[in-house]
Amino acid sequence: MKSIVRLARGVMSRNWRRVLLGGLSIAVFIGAWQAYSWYLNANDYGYAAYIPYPGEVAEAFLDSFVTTDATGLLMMDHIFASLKRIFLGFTLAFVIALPAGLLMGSYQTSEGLGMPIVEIFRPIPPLAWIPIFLVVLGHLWGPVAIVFFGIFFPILFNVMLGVKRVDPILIDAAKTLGAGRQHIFFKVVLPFTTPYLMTGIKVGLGIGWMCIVAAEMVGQYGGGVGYYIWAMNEFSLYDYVFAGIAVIAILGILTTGVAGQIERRLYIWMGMK
Amino acid sequence: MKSIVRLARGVMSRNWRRVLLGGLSIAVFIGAWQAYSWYLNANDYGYAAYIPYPGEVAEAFLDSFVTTDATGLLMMDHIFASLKRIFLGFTLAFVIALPAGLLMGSYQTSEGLGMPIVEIFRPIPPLAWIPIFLVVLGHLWGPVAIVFFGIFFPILFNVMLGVKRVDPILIDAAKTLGAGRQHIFFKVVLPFTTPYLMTGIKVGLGIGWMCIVAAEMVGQYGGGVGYYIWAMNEFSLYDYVFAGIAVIAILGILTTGVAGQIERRLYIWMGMK
Amino acid sequence: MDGDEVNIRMENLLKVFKEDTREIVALKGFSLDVVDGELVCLLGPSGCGKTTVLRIAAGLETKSGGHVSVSGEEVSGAGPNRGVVFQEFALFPWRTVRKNIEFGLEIKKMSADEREAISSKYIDLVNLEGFENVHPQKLSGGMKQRVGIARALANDPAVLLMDEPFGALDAQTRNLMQKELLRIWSATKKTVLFVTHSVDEAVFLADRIVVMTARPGMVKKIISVALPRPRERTSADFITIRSEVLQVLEAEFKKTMMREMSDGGVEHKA
Amino acid sequence: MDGDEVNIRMENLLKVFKEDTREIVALKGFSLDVVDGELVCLLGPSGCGKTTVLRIAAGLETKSGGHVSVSGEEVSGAGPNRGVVFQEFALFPWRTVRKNIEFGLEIKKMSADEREAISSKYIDLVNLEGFENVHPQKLSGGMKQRVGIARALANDPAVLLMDEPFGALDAQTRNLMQKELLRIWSATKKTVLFVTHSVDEAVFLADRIVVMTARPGMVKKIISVALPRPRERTSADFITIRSEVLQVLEAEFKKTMMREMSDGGVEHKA
Amino acid sequence: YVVLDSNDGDGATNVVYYTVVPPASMKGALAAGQIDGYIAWEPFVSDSVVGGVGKVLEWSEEIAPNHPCCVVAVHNPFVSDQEGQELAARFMRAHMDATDWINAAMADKESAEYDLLKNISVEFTMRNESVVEEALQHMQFRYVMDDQFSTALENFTGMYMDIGVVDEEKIAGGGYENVTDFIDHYVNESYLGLATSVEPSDTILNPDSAIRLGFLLGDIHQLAQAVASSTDVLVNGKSMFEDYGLNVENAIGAPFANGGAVMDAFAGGYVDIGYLGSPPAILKHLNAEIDTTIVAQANSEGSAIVVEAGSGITSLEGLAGKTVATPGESSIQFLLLKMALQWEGMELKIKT
Ligand SMILES: Nc1ncnc2c1ncn2[C@@H]1O[C@H](COP(=O)(O)OP(=O)(O)OP(=O)(O)O)[C@@H](O)[C@H]1O
Ligand SMILES: Nc1ncnc2c1ncn2[C@@H]1O[C@H](COP(=O)(O)OP(=O)(O)OP(=O)(O)O)[C@@H](O)[C@H]1O
Ligand SMILES: [Mg+2]
Ligand SMILES: [Mg+2]
Repeated sequence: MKSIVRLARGVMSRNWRRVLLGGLSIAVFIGAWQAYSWYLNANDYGYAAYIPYPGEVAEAFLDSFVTTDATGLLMMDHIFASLKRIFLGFTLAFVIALPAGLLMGSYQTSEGLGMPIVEIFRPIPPLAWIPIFLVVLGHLWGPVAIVFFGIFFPILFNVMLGVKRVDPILIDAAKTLGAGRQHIFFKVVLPFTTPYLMTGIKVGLGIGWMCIVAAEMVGQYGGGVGYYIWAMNEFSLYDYVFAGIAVIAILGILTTGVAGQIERRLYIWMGMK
Repeated sequence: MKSIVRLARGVMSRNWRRVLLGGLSIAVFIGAWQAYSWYLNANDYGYAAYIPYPGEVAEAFLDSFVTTDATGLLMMDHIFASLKRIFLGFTLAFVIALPAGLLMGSYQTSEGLGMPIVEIFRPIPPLAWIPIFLVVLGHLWGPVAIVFFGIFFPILFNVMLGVKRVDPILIDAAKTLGAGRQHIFFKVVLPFTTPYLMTGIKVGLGIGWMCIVAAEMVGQYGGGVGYYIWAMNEFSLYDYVFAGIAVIAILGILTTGVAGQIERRLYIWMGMK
Repeated sequence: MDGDEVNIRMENLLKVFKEDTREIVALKGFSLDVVDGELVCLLGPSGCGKTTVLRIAAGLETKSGGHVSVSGEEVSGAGPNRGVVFQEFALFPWRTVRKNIEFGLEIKKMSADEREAISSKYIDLVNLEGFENVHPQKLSGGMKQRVGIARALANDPAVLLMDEPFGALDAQTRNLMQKELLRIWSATKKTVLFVTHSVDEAVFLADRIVVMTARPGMVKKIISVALPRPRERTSADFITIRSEVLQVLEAEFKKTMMREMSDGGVEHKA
Repeated sequence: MDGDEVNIRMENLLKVFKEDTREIVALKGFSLDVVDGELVCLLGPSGCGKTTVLRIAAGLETKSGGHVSVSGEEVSGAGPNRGVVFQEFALFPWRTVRKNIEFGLEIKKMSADEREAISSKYIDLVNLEGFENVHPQKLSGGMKQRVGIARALANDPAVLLMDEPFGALDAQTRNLMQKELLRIWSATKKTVLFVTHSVDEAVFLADRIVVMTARPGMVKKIISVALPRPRERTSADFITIRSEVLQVLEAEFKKTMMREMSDGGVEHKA
Repeated sequence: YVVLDSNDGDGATNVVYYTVVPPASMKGALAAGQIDGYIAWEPFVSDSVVGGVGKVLEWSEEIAPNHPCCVVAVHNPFVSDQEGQELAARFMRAHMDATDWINAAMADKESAEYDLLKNISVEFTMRNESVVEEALQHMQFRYVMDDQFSTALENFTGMYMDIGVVDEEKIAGGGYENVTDFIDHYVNESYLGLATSVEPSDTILNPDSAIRLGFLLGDIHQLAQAVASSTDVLVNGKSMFEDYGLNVENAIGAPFANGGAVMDAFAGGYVDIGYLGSPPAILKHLNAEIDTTIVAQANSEGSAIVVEAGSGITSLEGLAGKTVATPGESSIQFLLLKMALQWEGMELKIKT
């Protein structure tokens, strides 16, 4: 009993400490922001409007969810538009990169054939394709293709890495237990590669977010949070620009959070945590 | 003697194989491209001009280095403009992220204070800042700041990770050899973290490239390869758009190549390879 | 033992590894017969080819010359009639204890019920009741190797090939596992070829101890251990045999040392 | 040996680890004196607190009660007058052999020339000539531990604390290193406290063998090894002492086993 | 710093440096001192003037009186059949009515129509009333395409040929004898003609396939489109488009960022009729062979060079060595700035 109390106290104090430090740091951050806005306004800087007060941003944030904007959409519509693109791009990347990575990791011939193409496309920032994809692939598949290019390579490379790192002794063990090529592939290589795949997915989703925002800012595909930021900037509604940025930050946190959760569950299920 | 001949033959045949496969795959790629362009043109697609022939792109590529474009610049000028931004952004990110990562990796208090701020900014795609930075930071520091945000987090997180992974037994060993806090920091923690730092730099440079191209495309600024692509697209000179994309691909390969070389040298020097 | 049937027959094995320009002759003229139900220990200096012998018998490594047959069949590739236990345990980390043990049975397309019956039997045999649904990461080294043994046995192989299976365990756990192995062996009556570095272990376990020469490996001497089991490490007979083996080994060890010194002193990477 | 000066004095040591809610009493009433120039081996079942004793003496771990002094000074924190050799070698991978050995000297702000003179001396002592500029990764386990020993000695400490320094080495290398240690010890005349799992090793090396009880660790029995060096593992005297130690240890080992079984059988993670 | 801003300090007396900045950011960049001036269209000019940040150095009518600016273009495949032509004619009629209505409202600033015009403008541009009122003063809303219009377009084409983004081959490749011939073909007044006979209709001609309309975000030059879409202008509660039996909707992607984006949308096949600047309409048609025709003018004039309100710059010479932001080389504003400077014997160079 006594020790439980002590434990509870220990955990509490550790959490308290973290909450306190976190709160302090966020308070300082918001305070600094408020002060900077105030300073710009008080001294009549012509660009004071570009740094709205935190309070204004909070208001704009809430408003964007209940009032339609100049494009006739609610924030939720923009969010769904962006999510749809991410989802399609991710699915496409996953469906192609996973088998490609497994193949290129397993066979030197596939690697020899695939790598030159990969090496041509990989260093090209996906956004460079915007002008072309917008027209050739259209307003749905254009941005999806850009997201695809952002997510594809991290998944591909991580899966390849995973396949190459498969502990040869595990393959030996499987062989001595009677496993053939197919068994080895499905029962050893694939499970071994899963954590690498998850890493690829996490990295890829981060880049995917970056791509979709930029794609929506540069090309106009109809809605999307990136488009929202661009449009609000065109209208000089900077509190709404910041609200859009906040929405992206929150969505980014949620996406990687969900990926992290899935990863954790998977690891627990696979006995790796 | 005999075995040397055999070895040479083995190496040759392996390299030959790779060259052959690589050549084959690139030939197929260029063939497919050529066929696609031809197909679009032959069938009078409205966007046939957006997919120029490989030969046209090659011509435009060469031309861009010797003939000034509509902006009065040569490709080299654009390359230097982009490199300058990458360089400044990278330097800034490095100079801030390295000590911040060391600090936040070493002390729970710094981590508790720093992480909330980091977690606010990290999920925001750097490009979302363009409308704000363009005004508040201007045409030099605006894009530099965007590159900074792209490079900062990979370095920060890798350095933090490195510091946390320092093998405690190495610190114990250092202590028993008379090392104090400072010695441990400079002679154990710092060298231990170096490979992690290098990983952060490599990842960061990749994202940095992506950011600068996008920043130059969205924010425009004047000069830079991303800007070049944007401008050529505005002019509908798609062979030059592709030439710009090719330049970026080559620069990307070079940048990561150089980073990889530095890493390899460093590892050899540190006895890790 | 002479009247018994030979189970593992290795004749005049040759194994040459090609490494860039160098050719390493790992085995040359290695011959050994292991009789049905026998427990033979393979001892020899580091790098003499013990692992290579085992891997060739397992079918995990091709031979450059000679013959190997197990239960009368020429070995060509790995197969479930030879169970292998690895020093590194080689458990599938994403599978539970039970699922590891059932791996070979899954490949045989056995029904879930049959699999469970068999795996339960071997879980009992190696004393892992209660750990069926635990993943390897949660187990101690000794427990991991029990899983390794159970997994190899579950396929009901004719022979067990064990490559320093207790090498990664601490001294006490090692002693315990030796006793466990003998118990399991006497319960299953498998033919066992057991590689070890430890003279003590060999004398404690083996019907016969095969001491190999330094590279290229061949049989230097075969010492029969006629002691009744369970054996006492402190008994006089035990110590006599131990000393005999040590002396044979010492000579080969010195050869290895000399060569390594002349090779530039770098042994192999740790 | 009674007349000699005591170098390491441990009196009534208590060590309690707090782990979440549990408190683990690792040491309780552990007392031991090690005389100047003596080589004492610490033996005991897994988890009995051997490492803890060593780490407290090294100043890497705080004690919960009792006293430790080395060369008459109360221990408070790690310091260069006690050299430590770790089972994991704990070499700095980014430093060459020479640079590893010079680590402590750099901290003393010694000039490059002086450093080189000293490191050369110890490189010779541990037979690593020619490997000065090689990084640890390129070395075999035995060579790595030679560097570990040279590094500890370079600081010219009063005592050497060694925690299973040869535990990660294979049997033959281990034997070789034991001989090397004795050679170095007799050349430097350091006081050595040496933790091991191996009875054989303890009997081969020690002036006195301290056998510890199962947790909470305290001294169960001290056995003097009065054999002349070099010792023959196959000699009758050697075997007699070995048997004596084994018996004492066996009893304690059984206690550990019992506890582990009742703990649920999970030993510790490999 | 000198090293970083390599071409900032050469202090040539006849060189003006330009950067490319999205117009929405120009006011802020000027206020923050990132640029010394800019050239943009309305309402980005009045934004600064009303906001007290900038003052107009030169209106575009001073540079090129009556210069055409935005136009209405159709995707040729859209008007390839009878129905498409009928729809385009009706659209033209709405465009003309809306333009006439705007001009009438502007003529009487006391009228209710003027108030309504202001409201529509405020909603369309998301600017406040004073900015809108100021902006409306400095452009001409017109649909007629006269000789002056054609000559100006020829002139723009010529300037693009001068800087090398359009070459002779493209003109010849399009089957045109010369630039004049090209503009003659590219500009088609016939829909304006057809429009005169269009009558209001009670039934929607294209109920199932709306005309997909492209236009720029908040561009007050394209106000006619906003007026024709508004249901507040006519007394019958219909919009002008509806009144002429048209089903018009915003194309996917609309409102667009710039004229280039509208042209890309034509190429991609998801815009039927679009409002955009004349230079991108010319450039992209020639270089990317996008199958479009200019069918009406939307406005002329309406751009200006703006400098900091408190700066001592009072003439183009005052811009020497300074940095002026433009919307990009393919914009009409860039051409206007280049023209203005050329007449002063000055040069325009990019700032890197
Ligand atoms: N794949 C390989 N390629 C090249 N040489 C090899 C290979 N595998 C083993 N060898 C060499 O063959 C010889 C025998 O190796 P093997 O692993 O069988 O020895 P071992 O007796 O098991 O040694 P240890 O006691 O260290 O396990 C060694 O010299 C080794 O370096
Ligand atoms: N940092 C720690 N936190 C909690 N418990 C610990 C810690 N370090 C050691 N212990 C516990 O203290 C006891 C003694 O540990 P110690 O490592 O000294 O044993 P040992 O005799 O060196 O064991 P081994 O032979 O396995 O090396 C063990 O039960 C161990 O679990
Ligand atoms: Mg081996
Ligand atoms: Mg220990």
